[in-house]
Amino acid sequence: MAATVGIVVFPGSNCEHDVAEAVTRLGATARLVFHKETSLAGADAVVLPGGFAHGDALRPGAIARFSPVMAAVEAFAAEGGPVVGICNGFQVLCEAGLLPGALQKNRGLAFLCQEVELVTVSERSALTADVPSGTCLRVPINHFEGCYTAAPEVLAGLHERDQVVVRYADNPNGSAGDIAGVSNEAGNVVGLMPHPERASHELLGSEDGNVLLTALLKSAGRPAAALR
Amino acid sequence: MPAFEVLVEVTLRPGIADPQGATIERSLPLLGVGGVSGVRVGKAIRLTVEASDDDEARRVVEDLCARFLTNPVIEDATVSVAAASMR
Amino acid sequence: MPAFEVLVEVTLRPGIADPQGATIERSLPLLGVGGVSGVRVGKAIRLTVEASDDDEARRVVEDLCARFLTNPVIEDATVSVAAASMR
Amino acid sequence: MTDRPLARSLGLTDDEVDRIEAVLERDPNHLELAMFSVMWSEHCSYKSSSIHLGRLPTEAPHVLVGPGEGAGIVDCGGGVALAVRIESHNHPSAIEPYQGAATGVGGILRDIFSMGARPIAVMDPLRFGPLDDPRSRWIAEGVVAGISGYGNAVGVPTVGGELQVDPCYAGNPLVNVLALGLLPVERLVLGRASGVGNLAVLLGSTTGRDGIGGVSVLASAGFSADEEVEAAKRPNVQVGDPFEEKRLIEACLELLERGLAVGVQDLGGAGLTCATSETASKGGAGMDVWVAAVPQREPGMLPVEVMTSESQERMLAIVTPDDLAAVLDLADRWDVRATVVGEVTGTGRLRILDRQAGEVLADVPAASLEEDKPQYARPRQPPADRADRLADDPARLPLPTDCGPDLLALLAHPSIADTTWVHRQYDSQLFLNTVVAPGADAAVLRLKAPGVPAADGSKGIALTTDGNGRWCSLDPRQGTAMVVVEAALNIATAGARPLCLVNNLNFGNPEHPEVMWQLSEAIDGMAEACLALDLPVVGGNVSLYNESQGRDIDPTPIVGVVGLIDELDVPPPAVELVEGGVLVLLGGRADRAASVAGSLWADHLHGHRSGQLSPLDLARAARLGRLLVELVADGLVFGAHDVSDGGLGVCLAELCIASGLGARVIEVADASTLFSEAGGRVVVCADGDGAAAGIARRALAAGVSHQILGTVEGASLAVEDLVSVPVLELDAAWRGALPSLLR
Ligand SMILES: Nc1ncnc2c1ncn2[C@@H]1O[C@H](COP(=O)(O)OP(=O)(O)O)[C@@H](O)[C@H]1O
Ligand SMILES: [Mg+2]
Repeated sequence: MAATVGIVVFPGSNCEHDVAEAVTRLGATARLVFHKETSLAGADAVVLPGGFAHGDALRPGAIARFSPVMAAVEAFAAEGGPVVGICNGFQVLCEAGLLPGALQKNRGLAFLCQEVELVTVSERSALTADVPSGTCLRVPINHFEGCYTAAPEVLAGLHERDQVVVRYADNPNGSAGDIAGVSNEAGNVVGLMPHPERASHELLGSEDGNVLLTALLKSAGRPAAALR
Repeated sequence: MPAFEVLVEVTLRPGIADPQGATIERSLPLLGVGGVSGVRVGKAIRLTVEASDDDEARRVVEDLCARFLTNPVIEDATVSVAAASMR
Repeated sequence: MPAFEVLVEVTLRPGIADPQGATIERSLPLLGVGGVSGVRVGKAIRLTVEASDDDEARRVVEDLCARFLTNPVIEDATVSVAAASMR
Repeated sequence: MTDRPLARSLGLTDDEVDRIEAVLERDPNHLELAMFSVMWSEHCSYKSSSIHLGRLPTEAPHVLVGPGEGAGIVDCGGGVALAVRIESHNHPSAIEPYQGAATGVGGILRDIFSMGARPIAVMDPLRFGPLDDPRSRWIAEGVVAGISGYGNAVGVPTVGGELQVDPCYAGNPLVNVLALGLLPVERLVLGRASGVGNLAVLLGSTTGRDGIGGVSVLASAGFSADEEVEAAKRPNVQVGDPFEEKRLIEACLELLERGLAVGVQDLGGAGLTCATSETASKGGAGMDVWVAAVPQREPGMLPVEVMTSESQERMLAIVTPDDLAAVLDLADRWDVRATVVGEVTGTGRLRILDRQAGEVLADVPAASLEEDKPQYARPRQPPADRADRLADDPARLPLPTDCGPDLLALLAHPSIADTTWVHRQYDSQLFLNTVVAPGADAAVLRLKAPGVPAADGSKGIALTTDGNGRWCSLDPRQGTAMVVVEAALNIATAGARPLCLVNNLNFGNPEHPEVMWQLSEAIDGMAEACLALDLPVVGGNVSLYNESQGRDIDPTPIVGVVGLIDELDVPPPAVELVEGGVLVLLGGRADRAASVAGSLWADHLHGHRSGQLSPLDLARAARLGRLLVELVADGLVFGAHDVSDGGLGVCLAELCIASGLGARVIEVADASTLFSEAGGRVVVCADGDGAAAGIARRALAAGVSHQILGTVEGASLAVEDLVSVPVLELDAAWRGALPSLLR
């Protein structure tokens, strides 16, 4: 059975169709879930896509975390279901407290749309399960507020508990510890600033994002314990 | 119910880098401005709150700050209840 | 020379739309918050100025506001000289 | 008696007031005067240009909608059509660069989705004053940030543009924006109000005092030196809200997809007045508008303010009473405000009432605002110094023996230098369509969009914008033709067949006869080139009064050209060289001396802006375009770049820089030829001698002059007797320029 990926659409989200296209190409079924819904209706994995939910008013993710659908996302995550926040989705997950840390403005104070080189760190997160650590991937970033920030003790804990999922080979935005993506302790909730769906077709210059999306589809429906 | 004008100043917590402040500070010499330092950029949010008194207005806004107006990982807030006006 | 702590509140001029404030205001019911209106978002810039007295500190910062910190076409700035401390 | 001083303060001339009195057969009141003043403003009425625009060719079998609607629409085959339009936001951007540019993006997107098309790409041709001037820098940084801030957040990728710097734009920058969208052919809707009793539903933002009279006061007059006059214009600044616009896009597209609207019209310049009168008159109907029903941002707004406000992010939908409930529901789902503000009548009159069935505040024939507008055949006259300028040939300029330093200086000129600083601030990738991102001659996109059934998975489109005020100031007619040729060749190097052209005519004060002459010449040059190149003009915009302190800008027509790629299975050739490659110049020869008249070299390094442009052969350019498409389709081209600003020297340098490879070039006649900007030429890279010879044979057969220039080798660009510079040095000059100027 093909995995069903629920893609949450907040007002202002804009990468939902792109994620749907990329996972469909990998054999999954994509289902858009509107932010006013209260159920994920059978999704095996959930993606919070990029964009500007609620216009990023106040702070990216600050309003979206109060959307009706977020209770369902939290429950799904609590049961161990794979949840991935990409870019703005990462910001929403941090604001919602499902992931540690916060995302500040890029150190250069400019929006950055460019390809970066990522290095996978953890081998057990929903997005990197079975991907050998140290794998290099070329994937685009596209954000203004992607500078990962957390208190020193939180950062130390992330490294200790294998919660750093991907890091930048050449830090573009000032993120602490070159962190591009983190997971929760269980590894089933992952957030990352780069956009794997934008590296999903040879015409787009890189297909490396498919490595991550394929791992996500494999994690879909797996019991959470398997991620540990 | 009376309405209170409230100002919330959201600042970055001490120790959190402030690239905007740093950028402004770096450009000052170019503008021929000396003697200015410690530039920090935060938000000034103004709102009107209906409440029975100052204290309640402050409580409502402080609660809003904790839940919403700040991200406690990086920000602090100072609330000042500026003035009351009858509606 | 004494140093003065200065707070600059940058606000949108009256009549200029504030989409961010409006979006925040519209979202409040989602948080279960009522009785809050007139949300406007501006900047709070803090800086330390060396000057011989308050007045000079204020003058320096007001000049900075006009030339650099605001675009007077859409923004107003309110300068408050908060405190003096000896260096 | 009509209040003439009031009319004048609204920008109406006495003759125009006479005309209004004749149309109404009585004196207009204040509200009516204000409505006419915005509709008859230069910006909305094209009163100075429309008698000339008719000379542009606009027809072709695949053109579904030509100029005159929100956007031009062309058929791409397979049930998919493309909507394209270009607009300027020059004057607002000079006053508040961020918001001026942001609202420029917002405005043009509404033109696209009002026709039922999903916007999928934006391009931003920009012109600023020298960036070492703090004010120009402030404008440039603010404009780019505004495009980034709005475009990214609204969810439409910005896939290209231009950045050109010249002192003539210091007081009056140009901020043009092109937008492109896709739609299923059967969803095509036009902004029309028909069906008596249908309702006018205002969607989106509230109406505030922002931008009142923006088109008449701001966009239809130049900048004066008078501080007070300028200060009075300031309250007109509008603030964009991309989040509101994003919701409007989704709501309007769903509305049209579900067939719930009879017509949809954006509210742009002249606000409600324009939207209501245009929908009514195009639908052959009338309309009643109820002012009090319009949601207002501020208390105490006057009817005249409500009717002329240019508050952003608003649309007008014409809806049958039966569909109203469904429309309100749909709007609610997207958190879009929707309010019935009037109804379609059979009277042919646009009536403004204070409320439904209330007092009539204005009553004008709906069509009169558009159809009775003044048309001016303004005097035209070539500049007095024209003959002298043509005679002042740059051949007398000293030519360097070593062209290396000049080449480096040109590469570091902001009009040529690497624009990564600009376009990496733009989301250029959304929708997974961008096969060639900003940085190449043309952007290349896959032809697909959410909600638009893919006609055929492998089709693609190429698009580009081009303009060159320097060429056009020497010779507006040929300069404009050269610009069209450059744009057409840019898409041809991507293997795309020409589909259509849109243009934005940025000129100075039309009350100056020289400016009208430039405009008229430019239109003729564009018409000639479009005819030769098979490019129907499907839309455009005219921006006049680009002047500051009495000085007009150089004539700067900007064109956007869109082409179709039949099979986009592999990325088209980039600005690139391949190891072992051989360089072929197509469309001209470099072993014969060519003039530097109009070149950036003459201007930037010698302050020389005179002489006669090298002749342009339009028929040959058309043959070259067709040849390129064939060569690319046959897989013979491994890299390509057109010869433009900075001439062959810069073209070769950019090819070397992009690939990190050197080249050895022989037989370039002299320094003048190296920097000549003679039009209609492209350098291609073949993957070996044999392939290059093959290309040369095909060029000969196609009647395209050509020359094998040399080979890809070494780590320097070496042009025999003229240049020898390490590629790393070229690279540093080109890449370092903008980051050292801009923040
Ligand atoms: N303002 C801009 N926005 C986005 N892309 C830009 C901008 N300016 C230049 N570019 C990109 O940089 C590249 C070079 O631009 P330009 O030198 O004007 O090209 P050309 O002269 O070959 O048409 C193009 O791909 C263009 O799209
Ligand atoms: Mg080009």
